[in-house]
Amino acid sequence: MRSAKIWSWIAFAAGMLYFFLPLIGMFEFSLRARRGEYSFDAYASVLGDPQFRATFGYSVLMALFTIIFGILLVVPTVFWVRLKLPRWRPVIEFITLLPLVIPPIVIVFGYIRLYNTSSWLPLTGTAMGTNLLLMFGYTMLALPYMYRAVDTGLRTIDVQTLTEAAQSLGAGWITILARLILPNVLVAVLSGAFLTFAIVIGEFVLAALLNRPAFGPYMVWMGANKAYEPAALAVIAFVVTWACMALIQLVTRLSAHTRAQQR
Amino acid sequence: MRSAKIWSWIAFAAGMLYFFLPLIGMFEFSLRARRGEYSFDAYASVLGDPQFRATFGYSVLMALFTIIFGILLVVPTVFWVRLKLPRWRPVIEFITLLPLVIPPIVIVFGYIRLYNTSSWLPLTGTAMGTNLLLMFGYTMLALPYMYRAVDTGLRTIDVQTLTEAAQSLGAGWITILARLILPNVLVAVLSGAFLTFAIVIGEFVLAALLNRPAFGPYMVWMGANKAYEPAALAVIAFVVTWACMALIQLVTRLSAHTRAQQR
Amino acid sequence: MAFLEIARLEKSFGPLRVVRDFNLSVEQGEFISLLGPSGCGKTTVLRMVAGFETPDSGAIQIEGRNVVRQRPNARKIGMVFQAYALFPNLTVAQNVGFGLKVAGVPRREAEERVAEMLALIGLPDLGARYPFQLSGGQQQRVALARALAVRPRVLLLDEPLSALDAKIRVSLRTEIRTIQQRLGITTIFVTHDQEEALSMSDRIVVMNGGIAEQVGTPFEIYNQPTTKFVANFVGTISTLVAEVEDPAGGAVRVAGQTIRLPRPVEAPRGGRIGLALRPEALHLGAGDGRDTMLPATIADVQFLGSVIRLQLHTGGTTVALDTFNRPDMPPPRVGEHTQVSFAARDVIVLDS
Amino acid sequence: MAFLEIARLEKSFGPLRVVRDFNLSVEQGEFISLLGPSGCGKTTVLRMVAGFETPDSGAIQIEGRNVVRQRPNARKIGMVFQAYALFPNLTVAQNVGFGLKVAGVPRREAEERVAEMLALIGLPDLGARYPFQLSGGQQQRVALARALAVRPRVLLLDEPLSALDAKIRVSLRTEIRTIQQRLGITTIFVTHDQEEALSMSDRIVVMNGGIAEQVGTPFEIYNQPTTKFVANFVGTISTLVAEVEDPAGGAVRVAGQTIRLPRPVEAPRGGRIGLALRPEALHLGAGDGRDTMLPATIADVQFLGSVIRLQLHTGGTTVALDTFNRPDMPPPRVGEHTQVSFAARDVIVLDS
Repeated sequence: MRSAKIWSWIAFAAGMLYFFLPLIGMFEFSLRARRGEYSFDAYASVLGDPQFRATFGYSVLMALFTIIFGILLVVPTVFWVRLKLPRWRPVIEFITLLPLVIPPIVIVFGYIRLYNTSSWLPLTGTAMGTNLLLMFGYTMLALPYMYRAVDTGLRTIDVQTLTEAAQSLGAGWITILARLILPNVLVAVLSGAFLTFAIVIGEFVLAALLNRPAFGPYMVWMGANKAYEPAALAVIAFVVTWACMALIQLVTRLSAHTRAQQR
Repeated sequence: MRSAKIWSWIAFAAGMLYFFLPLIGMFEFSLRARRGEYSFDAYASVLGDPQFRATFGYSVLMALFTIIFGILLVVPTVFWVRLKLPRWRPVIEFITLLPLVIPPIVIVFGYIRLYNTSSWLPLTGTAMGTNLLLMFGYTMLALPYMYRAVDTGLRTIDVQTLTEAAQSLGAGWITILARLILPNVLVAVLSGAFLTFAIVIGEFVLAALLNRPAFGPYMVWMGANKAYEPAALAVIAFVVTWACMALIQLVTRLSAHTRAQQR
Repeated sequence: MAFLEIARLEKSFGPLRVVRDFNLSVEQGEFISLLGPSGCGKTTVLRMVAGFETPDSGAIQIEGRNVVRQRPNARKIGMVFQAYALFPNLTVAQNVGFGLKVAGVPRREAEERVAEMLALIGLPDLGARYPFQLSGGQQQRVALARALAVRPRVLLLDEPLSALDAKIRVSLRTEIRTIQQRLGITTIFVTHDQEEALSMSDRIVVMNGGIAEQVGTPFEIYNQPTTKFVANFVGTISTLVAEVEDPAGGAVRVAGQTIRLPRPVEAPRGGRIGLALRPEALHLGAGDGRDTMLPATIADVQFLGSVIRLQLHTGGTTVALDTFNRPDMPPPRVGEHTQVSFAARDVIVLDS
Repeated sequence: MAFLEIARLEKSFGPLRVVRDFNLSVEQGEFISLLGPSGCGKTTVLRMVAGFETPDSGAIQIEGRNVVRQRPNARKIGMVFQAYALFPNLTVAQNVGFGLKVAGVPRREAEERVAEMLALIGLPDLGARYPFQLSGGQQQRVALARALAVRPRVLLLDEPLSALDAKIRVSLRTEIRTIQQRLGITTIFVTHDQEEALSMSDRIVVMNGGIAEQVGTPFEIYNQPTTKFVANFVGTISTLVAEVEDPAGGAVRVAGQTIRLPRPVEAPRGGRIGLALRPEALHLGAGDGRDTMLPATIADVQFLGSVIRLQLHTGGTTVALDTFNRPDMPPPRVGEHTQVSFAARDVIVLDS
């Protein structure tokens, strides 16, 4: 056991280095905007850039819409599949995995092709329509994570028996969904939402090819044209996602009944 | 049950439309290179492009290296964590999720910053070094999928008891890993490898910013500069990934002992 | 008409006829067990009563009203599941009060009822706990309280003890039976464990292949099984092969001895029939009123605690014999020669 | 020196002392059960013998050699697990042959041994199946064959029957015991089920809180328990409270009657002691050599099959009484007044 512990620490340290060395290097670099001393000039420059605020705000908004749409799509589907169509689970799971194997580029080309200004549904003709298209694309990219998160969440409870128990106590579908299913997958939904958020914030290809003012293209543009600001930007993006993750951990800890599942 | 079946078909059809409409549209478009009739001219043009062959070959090679590196990294780690450090599982799982929340852009900036020509380890100075860096980056991007796949694979067997049973029968570590653990996670490893392959083939940001001749940047460049070829390219990429997936399904079906787990 | 009346119930899953022509009348306050091996259709009958399955044909009448078309949440039937099925996000008190809240019972009244129920199951202080903080036995008692809190007309128990440890299983079955009798609630209990069915029930329905093979009190089922399946599934039997000497007079011959059975035998003279004997009907050595005695050799000794089960070679076969442990007399040894006796009235004659 | 000798074994997990000063000598070919509630340390002892845990101190000697520092795969000890632990990617025959292959046994010899083992467990035709195609009982028999194929010096069984259904559990325990006796293999069996321990073992070690409370044959453990824990954990006891009349003469008074125990009592005159009685020691009405008779009321009747267990109110408490089922006499009813008798020699006197 002793040696196992030492090895685990070494492995842990190696993992940390693997992930954090680039971050630390970047953070150090981002502080060097002023010659000869460390300063937050790069951060001030980034945060002061109206383009930053515009693109970041746009991406956050898109992320929120994507999350809401994703939850509405995924939670009832997963519940219904588990309850009534358990045999279909492999098929549904396969479908939700497709976005991982269809490169985003393919999706975008398909969208542009289908919904261009000369098509039957000219979504790309208006900014609103393109936003909608972008949201569909994001939902698709996030689907595997959202589905898996909710599915894993529902796996920890015996959906069928709990539903039947509630029914025999007189509860209808709405009561069952609201008082039993949702509270039990809340943490899972949050973690799915968080992953969605991270994906949308960092996504480049969809936004760039649909030509929307999102944060991903802005980051790439900065990377190509500035010296210290990209590093500051990356650190900011990392801190934001990290904060989200901590928030989820907190929520998980606070909900007493999930503690059993964590052991 | 009747109505449930009908609904499931409708849901299935909607899912199919959601995913396949863009593909079909694109496929139709890719055939229109010759005016007035359908032809495979665009495909011929793409497949005949030496740049296509060079970038695709490069990306396939990178994918293979990434897969091998990933398997060597992940399988023993997961086995050891399950066997000796079950308490560390949440931590390790958390670490493997990090790549999902650190945008690839951040990783690239970090790498460029750390390993540039004036640093202590000037990897970006040579093509080989940059390739190595790119592979590390790909491994990182693929880590969540690879880890989850292998972890899920090992979850279907009782690692500790099986290991102890084998030990009591006189087996050492190498026998246990080679004759028990690997055969039982083979399908999982393959599916992780496949996801890695799909990610590497479609990846844009890392390859573009490290300035390597990979397939993702080539696709984007084609998308920006040609009309019909990008569609053909997307269809080809899709077919390749799809073929991989079918292959995995086949392997899964063929291994008799995994049938039980599928039921 | 009985309180709960099931008539000509039929149910198939695909080509498989799971329940066939099932009929049962349950009186108010009765405790009925459905006993049978897995796949015999007992759980499907229960789920049709609960409303989770719809019968292909037949009627289920509660208090004279057919409930077959009623939705499960309108039937006022309490159910306890093998897997406890407590709501993990609710405390024990919230679990027990769930049905009351759904039914719109005023808060104060609901709280009183919850407290009453928790007292009934002997866990008055655990209301604030979450299910995962309870042992399996406690969880199943909470599930029982939850089902009873809404005062259902019928209580359905679906193998509620199968997931529990041996000791808790035994103590909880006494507890469930006591609560059922105190409340006088009509109960249907599904189990594959014959000891549970025998010890808890007013009547037992032994099911096999979707059919009710025999309905009767535990005493009847055990001592007068009407089919070979029932005799074998409930309790242990040993079968001696006998040659019929006088069918009308009930005289048969085993190992050179003539036994006069208390009733005629339905087989021709010279035919062979099986004489089934329960292990407690056999006695080591001579016994009061045990008129038949056969030489035997001890083949196996199993010390089970209060009972010692012996396997003996006799009359060309192996029979099981139960005898009580006696602290002053160690059990016999394997290979010893002895004699077994039994009374003709204890013989169960099984039709081929 | 015994074949397997465990001496002064100690093991702690963090602050928890799981096994304390554990000593045991096992003769070659003996079947020893470690019996106790969960957390009593029985599994830890087994795992230390197997080599999966390292003792903090103490020795484990097999054939005179201390194996504590030996790695598990060098100990030549067979083990069967509760969870079967068959290798899912190998066929039954490959599973059974695994240890032989690892040991480098020539192929032909290994195949013969595998066939022999499959015949031994009664599954000669299932060699080509995969584990998932077998029932739980079959899987556990294959696990047994796999452990025995390498001809281990000691066989360890870690609750091998807990995951199985009641009927299969009973039949498999006979089968395991038969195979063990045929091969004459030294066996340690861990269980929390007293019936399993009583019916299978040559000797039982009753464990509690990491300590071996009593070691003895099933008959000794059941009839002469030395501690209150053993008396309660193994079998059922009822306790009558008695007042001591004559400590030296063993005379005590229960419900107005004087009982003369066969040995002196270690309590002052006028003090109170508990008289423990097994349910089979009590008899309804008068009985041969049962010198004490008390009036009683029937409180509960449990028909268990061959045995009917009654709970009776008598002497200010409730006692359990076992009687055999008799087809010609239905069990008594709750509320009936009757008498119970018992013999003074059957009383177990428990020190406080």
